[in-house]
Amino acid sequence: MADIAEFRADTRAWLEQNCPPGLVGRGSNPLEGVWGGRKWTFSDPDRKRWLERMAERGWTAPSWPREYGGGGLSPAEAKVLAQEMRSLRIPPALIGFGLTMIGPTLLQFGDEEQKREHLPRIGRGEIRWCQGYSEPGAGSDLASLQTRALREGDEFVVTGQKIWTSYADQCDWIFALVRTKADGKKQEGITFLLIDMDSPGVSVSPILLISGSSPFCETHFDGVRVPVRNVLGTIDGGWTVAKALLGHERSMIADAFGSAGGASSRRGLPDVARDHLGEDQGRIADPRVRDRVVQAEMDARAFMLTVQRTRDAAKAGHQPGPESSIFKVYGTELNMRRHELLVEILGPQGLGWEGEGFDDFERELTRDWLRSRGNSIEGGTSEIQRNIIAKHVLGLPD
Amino acid sequence: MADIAEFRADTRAWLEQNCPPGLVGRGSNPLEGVWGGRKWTFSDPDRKRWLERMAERGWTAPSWPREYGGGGLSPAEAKVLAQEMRSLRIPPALIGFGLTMIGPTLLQFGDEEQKREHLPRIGRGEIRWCQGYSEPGAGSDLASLQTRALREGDEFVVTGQKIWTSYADQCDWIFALVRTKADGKKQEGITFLLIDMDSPGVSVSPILLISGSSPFCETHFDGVRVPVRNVLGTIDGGWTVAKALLGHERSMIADAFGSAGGASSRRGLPDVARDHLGEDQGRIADPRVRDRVVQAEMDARAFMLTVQRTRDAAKAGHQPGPESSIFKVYGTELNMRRHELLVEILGPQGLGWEGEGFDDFERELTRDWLRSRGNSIEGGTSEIQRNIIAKHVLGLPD
Amino acid sequence: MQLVLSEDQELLAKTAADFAAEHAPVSRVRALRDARDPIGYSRDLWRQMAELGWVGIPFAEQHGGADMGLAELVCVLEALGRGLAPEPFLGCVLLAGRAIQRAGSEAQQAAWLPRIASGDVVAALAYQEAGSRYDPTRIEATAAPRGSGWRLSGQKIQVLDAVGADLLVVAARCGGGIGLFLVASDATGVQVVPQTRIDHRNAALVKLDDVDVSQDAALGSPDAGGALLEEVVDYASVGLTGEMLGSMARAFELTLEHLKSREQFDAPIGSFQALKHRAANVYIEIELCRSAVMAAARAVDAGDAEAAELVSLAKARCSDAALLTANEAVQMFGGVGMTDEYDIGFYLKRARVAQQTFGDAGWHRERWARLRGY
Amino acid sequence: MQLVLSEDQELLAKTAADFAAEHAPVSRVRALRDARDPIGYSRDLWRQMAELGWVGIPFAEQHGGADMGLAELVCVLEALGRGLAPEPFLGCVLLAGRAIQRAGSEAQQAAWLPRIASGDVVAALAYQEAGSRYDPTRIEATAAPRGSGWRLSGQKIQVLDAVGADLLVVAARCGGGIGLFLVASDATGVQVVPQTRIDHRNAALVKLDDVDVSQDAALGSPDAGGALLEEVVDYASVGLTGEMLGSMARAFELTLEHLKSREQFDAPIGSFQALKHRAANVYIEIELCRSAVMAAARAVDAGDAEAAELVSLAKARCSDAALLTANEAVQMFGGVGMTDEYDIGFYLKRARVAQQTFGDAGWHRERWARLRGY
Repeated sequence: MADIAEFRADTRAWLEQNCPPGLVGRGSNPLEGVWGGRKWTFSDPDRKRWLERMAERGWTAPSWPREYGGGGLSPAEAKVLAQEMRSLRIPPALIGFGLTMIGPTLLQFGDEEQKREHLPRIGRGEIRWCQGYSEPGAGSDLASLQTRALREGDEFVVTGQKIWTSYADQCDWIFALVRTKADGKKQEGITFLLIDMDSPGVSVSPILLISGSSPFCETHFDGVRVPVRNVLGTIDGGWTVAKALLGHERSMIADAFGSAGGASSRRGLPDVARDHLGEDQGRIADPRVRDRVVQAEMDARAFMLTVQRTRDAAKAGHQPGPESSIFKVYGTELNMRRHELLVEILGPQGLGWEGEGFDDFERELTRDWLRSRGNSIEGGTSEIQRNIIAKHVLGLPD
Repeated sequence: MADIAEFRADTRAWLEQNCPPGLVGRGSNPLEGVWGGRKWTFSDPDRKRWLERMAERGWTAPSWPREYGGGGLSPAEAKVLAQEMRSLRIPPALIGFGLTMIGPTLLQFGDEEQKREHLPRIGRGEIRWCQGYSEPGAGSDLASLQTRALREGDEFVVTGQKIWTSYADQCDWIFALVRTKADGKKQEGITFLLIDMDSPGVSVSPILLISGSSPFCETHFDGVRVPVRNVLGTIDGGWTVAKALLGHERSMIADAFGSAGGASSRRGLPDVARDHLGEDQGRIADPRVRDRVVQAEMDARAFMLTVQRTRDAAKAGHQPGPESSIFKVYGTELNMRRHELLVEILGPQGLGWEGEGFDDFERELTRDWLRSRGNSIEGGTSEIQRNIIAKHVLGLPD
Repeated sequence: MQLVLSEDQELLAKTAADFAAEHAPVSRVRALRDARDPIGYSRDLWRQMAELGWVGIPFAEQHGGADMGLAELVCVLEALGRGLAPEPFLGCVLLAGRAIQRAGSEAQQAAWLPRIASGDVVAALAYQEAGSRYDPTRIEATAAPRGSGWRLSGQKIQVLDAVGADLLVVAARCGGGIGLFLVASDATGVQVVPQTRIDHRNAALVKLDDVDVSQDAALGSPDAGGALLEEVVDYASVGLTGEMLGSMARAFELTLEHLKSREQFDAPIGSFQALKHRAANVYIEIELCRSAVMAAARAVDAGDAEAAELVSLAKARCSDAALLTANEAVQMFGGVGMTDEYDIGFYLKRARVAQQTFGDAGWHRERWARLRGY
Repeated sequence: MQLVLSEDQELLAKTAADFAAEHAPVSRVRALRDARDPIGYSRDLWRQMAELGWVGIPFAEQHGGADMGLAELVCVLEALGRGLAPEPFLGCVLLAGRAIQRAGSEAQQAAWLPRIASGDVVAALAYQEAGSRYDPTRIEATAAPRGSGWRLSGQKIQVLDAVGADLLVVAARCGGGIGLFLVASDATGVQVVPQTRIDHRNAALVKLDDVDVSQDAALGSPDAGGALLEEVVDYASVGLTGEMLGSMARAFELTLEHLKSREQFDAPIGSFQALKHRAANVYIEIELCRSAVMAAARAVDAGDAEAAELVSLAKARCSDAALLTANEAVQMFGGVGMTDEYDIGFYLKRARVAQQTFGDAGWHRERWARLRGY
């Protein structure tokens, strides 16, 4: 414990000395986050400096081993670092799927060469990763994927189409599931491949969503040659790797919905309701809306307590199980309910798309609401999550 | 139209002359209804007289043919009779499963002898019928029933157990589904049998419900001998008859939930809420409860309009289809929601079982609430109704 | 009140459905949006609808109308709602036209209604303001007496079908009450600024900067427009619920088609019981909406005492059901339901706008309770 | 605040679970009911629980207690809730005992707490009245000064665990405030009339007809009991949510067993996706309840500023979730779930009573909003 106190003091001192003053107090706003990669342009030189300093110390990936560019921190130390950054409201130096999804999966399944090749570049923000899982015919039924990889000597030749590849147009590498064996059970014969998107034959086109944004792309592979050493795990054994990574994805999503996202969460529900509906003796004037605000707030509190309980249990040595599916399903559906309610609170002002008659907050909120409708679909639909809970937690029969 | 006006005048005059004055204005209260049968005792000589007069005229079953003891009225005339009885608030002379379930099914499937034997006795209230469908192992999956009937000459020998036989302890005859063929598809090999409950080997025991009432029984058949001429429809072809009868049952349930039932429906939700929660400027004082009252009231209005729309369409010659499943599922679930709300409105007074500290209305309401939980189970569960809608109305695949 | 279509109404509904299927599929709404069409609807199609007699349905025969009612309008609007047709029935016929019909002098009616019914003039009713929320009588724009006429000032928001309209009916505070005034859209001091909402339907800010109108611009008594506004908005609300009914029915059809054709886990996803039961719930809600809309239309046409309650019943139910249908549709379509490429998102956006037009579900539940006295 | 059981708490929970499984299955509740047992619980079992140290958990060691808190009480109550054990924790320990602990003089505490902790004395807190609904401070019973003491009059309803209790703590209006008074249940003018509620737990009307008590009967200042009552009811509410958590968890287990074993259409009904998804929802709700109950217990124990909010969070959630769990259980059991013969109905009845004890979900949502200032 003495060590931890010392670590806390050192960390705080280092942060105060090294974080560019312009960033202190900015807090964690995902819309301003640094995702890195070859195509990245920094909006602010402070952000660049901050990334360099943190990466140098290994603190962009604080709990990864030092030999792979991480900070080598113990869980307790990593928690202290997060606490101190939160207390100073310092933004993370780097965010993205490299840190939260493929990185942990590489640590678990990668061979020495793969870890040395990829992890340090992720930690330094040099390579931005995207996920090539879903296909037009393989959504909830991911294992029915059809993108095929034919072995030719030391290479696979990959042909097919991935969909919902997040920000693929801004990424450098993609981790993709491909079919390497056509017969047998469909979960067998899938291989987990790391693919450089600069390879000839890779093409990307953004998908326009109903909210007007394009966070996802279609990614086509037309005879793309990928070295066999880019297989993570074993050939035909990619399903195991894929599922492990989905676990990391779910916990990342739970984190996200436990805290942030969009205009709506930057202003509290009660405040928005009071502003738009007025007060009556200190209460939100419309009792119907007030009750729904209360329910949403109480649901959020209970949800956050549940996230905390799971973390406290993990710290106490209890292994987290498939019950983490509840974070995905409840967190996203709560977020959607909050957005439905916010748009209703705005009333006629909750209908703006662009131009006159609506202010920035109103327009952004309306689009956030539209965007939120996808929360219960992406990263495994709510239906799939409930199937998982029923089967793996409750033991209900197929 | 002139004929109808005349019929209306005649009917009104007859009703005014023949209905015992003590019954005029009493209205239709199912708890006071006359169910008839050998074991029936009249609470009131007026009720007996009223049944005799109506039965004599055939108006206990107004639209059945006269030769079977009915009134031989056209649909338009039957509607006029109902309207005039409603307008004078005269109670029905007779109610029960004979009139609403087995009677119409006998008219549809019975041979001449069966119709002449059973229908007049139903119309006169001499025989009370119950339904022997469900078994402990065959609830939603009715066709898996196991009560078996072995042919011996001109008789079937019936052995097995039925459950949820409504008021079987007070009934004279039972219409039952029995298995006459063990192999093949389970819907085949079922026979629809009419069984006199005075036959040796029939025994009945009431089932105590959580509400403290016992409207249902278990009925055991131990080598009961039933003449083969008591088969309704064909031997092994009872499933068709059974399904037709279920249609009559569903529409009866829809009627019931469109109108009556229990203490709660005899006093309006808004009145109960005002009494228990007080008023604030003419409004139910608790805005949360008020909103739920409004929703329940609006749901009820929309539901009744939908029942009316279906009837109006039927009158206009449109055939009602499987969409009548929505009456069963929505009507019962609405009734359950109303009871949940009523008990909550009563607050601590909504918890009484018996004895001091609760008045009659409160205790009855609490038990009505407990009883209402079965509404979405009996007569085909809500799950089965939704399956039916999905398959037969929406055409969704199995 | 008979909740069944008459033979004439069945014929009208059938004609409208055929017309809509041929001329007004949802793809047209996408095309108008992508072309950034300034008025967001087709003048040609509007004229064709006028020729078919639909635009004049509620007006008297001497004003070029068919002297029919909401029951018939709903037949047409439901058909058009299936393809989200953006033609200006709500703003021009059900709001502005209805206001002129109800409160206008014979001269005013004769001057405007025939030209509205023929499709030559498009009118709009400017009543809603930034502070109105859903109360049509919460109005701050003013009509100050000036000479024998009035001077109008104020700002109106989300005025339906105002972009490209010829005539504006403007609600303004006048003396102790609210007056309605006929204002040419090109009058001095009038500014119509298009607003882009998520459904891309025609709507505008209407800015009135010392707009002078003459004595005969007043529609009815210049301070008795409050009750009229409520009545007219009720009338339009029923029309809107008819449109919503068509939209949700169509969105549900598209969903059912998807459930039957999309396969995952080697089975059509419509075979999964959880989705089946949710689809059954959506079906039930739509059926209840249909009953409420039919009843509201007939009650308003008949001047029934329960009319206002039934309007609120229909609007509250349709608001909830349209969103439920659209939300479930997007969820059941899955990822592609979130893409602009698929049509289902258009239904979601329109459902949201419709829910927040003329009062949302909560507003109408509150009103129902008020009308019922609890 | 750590939302995890300490090793001691885990041990306590395990001991309580084993004890409850052996001595307090739900069949015992049925037997007590069918025997029309006058007090509705087992004095023997209560003494055993006292010997195990559970009855005295919250009291100081010098008063025969364990000097522990709600976190520990919840461990025990959750275990007992699984079999709906009716022993008088709520009335005797969490309400009356807690009131004496918080407001009693050293002499009063020394006189009563050790005997409560040992199981020799059962006490009950008589505060609720016909007009109280859920507000513990809406009290009309009076305590009028009389000599050096008071004369109590009024009527209390649904006083938990009052039948057969030795000591009553009575709340009555006194001067400008509310006072709490210790009254022997056999004092002149006291009448305890058993009430039979749907869960058949011990509850009674307590009628006070000019009951004279002496000066030292006042618990704390005779007009400062309002805040104390709220605090004590909050304390008991957390205990109740612990019990509810155990009850709903057990009802859900019984439901899952049924879903796995009952076959229809040649498959266990738990294989039907619609039921699976609903079971998943129940599971989620119970998990959220567990977090809220643990947080509330720890916040009250720590005197945290957020404690009252968390109590309302836990009680609102558990009220809703317990009913949801029980309603879904009855539905999934089907017809047999409606029979008295099956145990699941006991859980439904207890869920209803628990939901309407110490404030229902709506009451606690209102309170949450008030505490949060909106």
